[in-house]
Amino acid sequence: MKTKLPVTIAFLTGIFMAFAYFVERDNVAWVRILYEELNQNNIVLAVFVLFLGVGTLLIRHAKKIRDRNSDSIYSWVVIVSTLAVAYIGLFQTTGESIGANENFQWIFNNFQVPLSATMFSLLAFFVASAAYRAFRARNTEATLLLIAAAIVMIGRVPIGAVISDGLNLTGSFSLPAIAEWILDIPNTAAKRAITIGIGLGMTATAIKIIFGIERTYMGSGK
Amino acid sequence: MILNLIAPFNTTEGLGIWIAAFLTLCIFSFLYKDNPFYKFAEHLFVGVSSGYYISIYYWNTLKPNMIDELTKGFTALGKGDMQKAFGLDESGAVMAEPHLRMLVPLMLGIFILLIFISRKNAWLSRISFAWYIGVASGIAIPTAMSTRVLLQAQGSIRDFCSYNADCAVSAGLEPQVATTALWINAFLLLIGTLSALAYFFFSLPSKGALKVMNKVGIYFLMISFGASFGYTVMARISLLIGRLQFLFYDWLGITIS
Amino acid sequence: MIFNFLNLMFQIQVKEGTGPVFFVLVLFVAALFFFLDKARKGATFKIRKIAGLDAVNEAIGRATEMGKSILYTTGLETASHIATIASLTILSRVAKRAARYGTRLQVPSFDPIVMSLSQEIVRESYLEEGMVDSFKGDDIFYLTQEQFAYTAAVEGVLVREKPATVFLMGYFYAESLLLAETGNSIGAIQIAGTDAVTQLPFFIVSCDYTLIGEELYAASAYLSEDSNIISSLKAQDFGKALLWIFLLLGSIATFAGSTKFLSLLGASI
Amino acid sequence: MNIWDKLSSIDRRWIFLAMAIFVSWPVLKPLGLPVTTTKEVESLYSFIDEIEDKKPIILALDYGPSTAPELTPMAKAVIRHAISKGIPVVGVSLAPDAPGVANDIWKWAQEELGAVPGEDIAYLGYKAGTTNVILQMGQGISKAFPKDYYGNSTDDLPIMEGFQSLKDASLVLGLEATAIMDLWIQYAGDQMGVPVAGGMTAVSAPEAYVFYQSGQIVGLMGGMKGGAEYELLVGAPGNAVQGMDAQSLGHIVIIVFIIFGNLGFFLGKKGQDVSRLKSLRGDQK
Repeated sequence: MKTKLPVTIAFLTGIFMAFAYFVERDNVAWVRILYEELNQNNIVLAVFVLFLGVGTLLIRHAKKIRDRNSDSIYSWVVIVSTLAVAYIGLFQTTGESIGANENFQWIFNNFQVPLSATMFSLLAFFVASAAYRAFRARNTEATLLLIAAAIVMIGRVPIGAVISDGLNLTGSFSLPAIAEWILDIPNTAAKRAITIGIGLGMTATAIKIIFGIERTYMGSGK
Repeated sequence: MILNLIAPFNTTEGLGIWIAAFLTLCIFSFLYKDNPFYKFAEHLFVGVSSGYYISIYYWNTLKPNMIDELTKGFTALGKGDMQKAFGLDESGAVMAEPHLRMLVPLMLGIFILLIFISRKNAWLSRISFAWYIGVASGIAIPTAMSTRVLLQAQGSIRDFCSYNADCAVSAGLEPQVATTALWINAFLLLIGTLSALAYFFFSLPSKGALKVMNKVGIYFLMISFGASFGYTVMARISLLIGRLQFLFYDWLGITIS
Repeated sequence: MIFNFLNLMFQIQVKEGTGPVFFVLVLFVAALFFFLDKARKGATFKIRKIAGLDAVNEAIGRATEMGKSILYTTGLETASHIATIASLTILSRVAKRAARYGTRLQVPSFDPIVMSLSQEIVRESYLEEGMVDSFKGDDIFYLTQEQFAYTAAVEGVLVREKPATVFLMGYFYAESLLLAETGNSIGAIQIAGTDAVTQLPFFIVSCDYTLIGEELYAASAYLSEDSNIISSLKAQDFGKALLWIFLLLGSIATFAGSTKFLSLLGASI
Repeated sequence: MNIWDKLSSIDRRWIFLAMAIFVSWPVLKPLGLPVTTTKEVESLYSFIDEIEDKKPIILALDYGPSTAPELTPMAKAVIRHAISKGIPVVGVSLAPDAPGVANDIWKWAQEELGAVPGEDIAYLGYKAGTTNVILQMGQGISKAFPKDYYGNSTDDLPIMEGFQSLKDASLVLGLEATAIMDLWIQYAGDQMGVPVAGGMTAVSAPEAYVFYQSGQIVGLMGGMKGGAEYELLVGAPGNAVQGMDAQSLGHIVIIVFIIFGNLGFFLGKKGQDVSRLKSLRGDQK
């Protein structure tokens, strides 16, 4: 029962949604209604998954505080900031939507934006050190990757045109043009093969989930 | 370049900018080495984003789609109008607003949260995951096959059609004059796609012709990864520029002449 | 012909233009079940050796020799993502070896469902190695669902715990380089595997070995010797071979002027 | 350790310092290097320019603060172009951390362009469940977004008159940092036949060329440069154009360090980089 029922549910919902793709839904009422209803439910289920996540997070940090773990001061930071922002977001929002909640917008602009944007911009420094450290032309493959990266990096920025004139590479041999060619031809060819491969992979996995062959998502591991 | 520290502490806007600048410098301090300021910002980030998502998910999805619908359903039930309670109109046809039909996702949602409460019947959450992933897989099958496989294959064949006058006309493409450059490109595109596709072929050992194609395939793959790397370097630097524009213009109030 | 049958049978109006997708899907499902049936009847299929997999075993051995831990992340996607499923399969193999050698295995998770899945999978691996009492549930933990908060937290673990071996298997976004670079700065052996095309260059540049796109799926099939995973790999290979031939012939025929292949693929001719 | 070995093992913090100096310098004192436009951005510009029937453009702001420097200039430039042509813009978001960023852009549009909320522009906020939301928008926009981000009901907004479903939009422009772009192409483009265009971070742009080349998207802006090009086409250079000088210098710094690294590798003691794992030594890595 514990595995039979979920597998049947995955089968029924999966087959119907795949079948609904082939149907002109506007003309067939029962398909359209059921299709919209299942869509609607998935949107709401995503919210419960989030609540599960935040719940486990808070429990884990509460455990750290209880065990007097050395970094428990930081666990306080997590718990207090989660509850504070959730309180402002959930309880200080009057009326129908969070858009009008000035405090929430202030928290977003002055905490969420700097923290996540700065984390991201660290990458500019890491890219530089990764490029320096790892970009060694050890073999033909690495050399190709290196040359293509350098041309695209130079070709796609204004200074590329300035350098090309300097080396009087003009017309379709200027750096911007070569960069464009690399993006249009070899990049497209390789990415098309990868996209096709992944498309087949995604389809196979989805089919196996629906027919109950692939059950990892249910935690049976087999 | 005029330097004036614009942000006084008393205005909420000014205080906000000082906090944002402080947090920005806390994260940048990781470049020197891991330190308490970075650890503080790291954990603050985990907390603030959790609180942020709970609020956004609640107001934008949970409340309008479930809570409002259920309250409308129960009020209708209170008035004894069974049909309206379950989102059916007078003739019994199913209406768009689900009302009490939202009890189904509510039940599935509670099953998910059971994982907290009791280890024993946590298995019920499998039903919700099965439903959620069943719907997602059902939608994915036909569209993944059509958009990622068929339309891509169509894209690579269509180039050859546009070089051939009558094929282009019947396929509704504007015929292109086949210059040698176009020929080389079309040929390279085909060779690149076929050899890269062969690289992901696992059933045969890579010997003989397949070995050659694997080699050519990995060359095309590496050039395309190089292009992506180059493009990504551009992206990272523009984000750093975004932060520096904030620090110099908004915080330090520098205006460039 | 089959469509008017469908129309008749169910009075369903088939959406025009979906013919080719329907035909290809039926073929693909048939291939999948054909290989599955043969695999279940004990037929063994050849999968070409994947260079990175010996590196996986050697990397685990290195962590054991140095008496340090292993950090395994299943990426930033949910359990319905193919890369996450493949990663969980590889996790179960890594967990078995970690259990056998008594090496600590830490799994910071991005998604709560994947976290509970990972806990079950690792517990089962410890069970199979008869080491279930040394299984520590707390080593498999959920962090946050925010991309950069997760990255910052994992970097904190890397810098503080200093694992000898790091596995980055699954779907990744821009944080891939942050993780790989931090792993590098602590001198860890890093093996990555992802079908996130945009992140492959970073893993290739900063990790010891990278499973490119579908090699991740093939690795999970190769490692798990699980008939249903191997059969789906064969079905995908079958699809690829068919498409390969179709692309070659199609290009030549279209070059010669026929529009047959384009219309077969559903282009409105 | 000779000069070449030193060259190939510089402490990464020197590299960080060099990056900080060379990227901050043009932000403080711009160099004014020329920006050239590319065909994929021009085709998007001409597509919007030739929209006759003035049906609204769906602007999908599916990105958060961490990619705002690349994508916000694109959003502002396209809104400026649409408002100048009298084409209304309806904003939606499928990424949870988008509403805050979108809210600032909408405030900017009202202050800078005098756009009237509810008539010229509207923002419907964020909803979880990417694919399901797009499909629901196909059935009815107010079905997916019963209320706009500021609490008024979607159907009452004047901008929504005669604009029931996603299928009626004259264009769906997805400003994306993740794979949500594929979903707009799969469902809005292929399934509903609405013209789709993309504004991508420079990271995801190369992958989207596949869809531009096969004609599934009508235009593509890639990274801050894409935003700078559209700012120039609209005749309103802003943050993106300003950032391009710093972009150029940043790239130069990286290329110089790649050259250092390779000089050190080839001229210093060889084989220093052979993989630490025996099993990989034979393999071409």
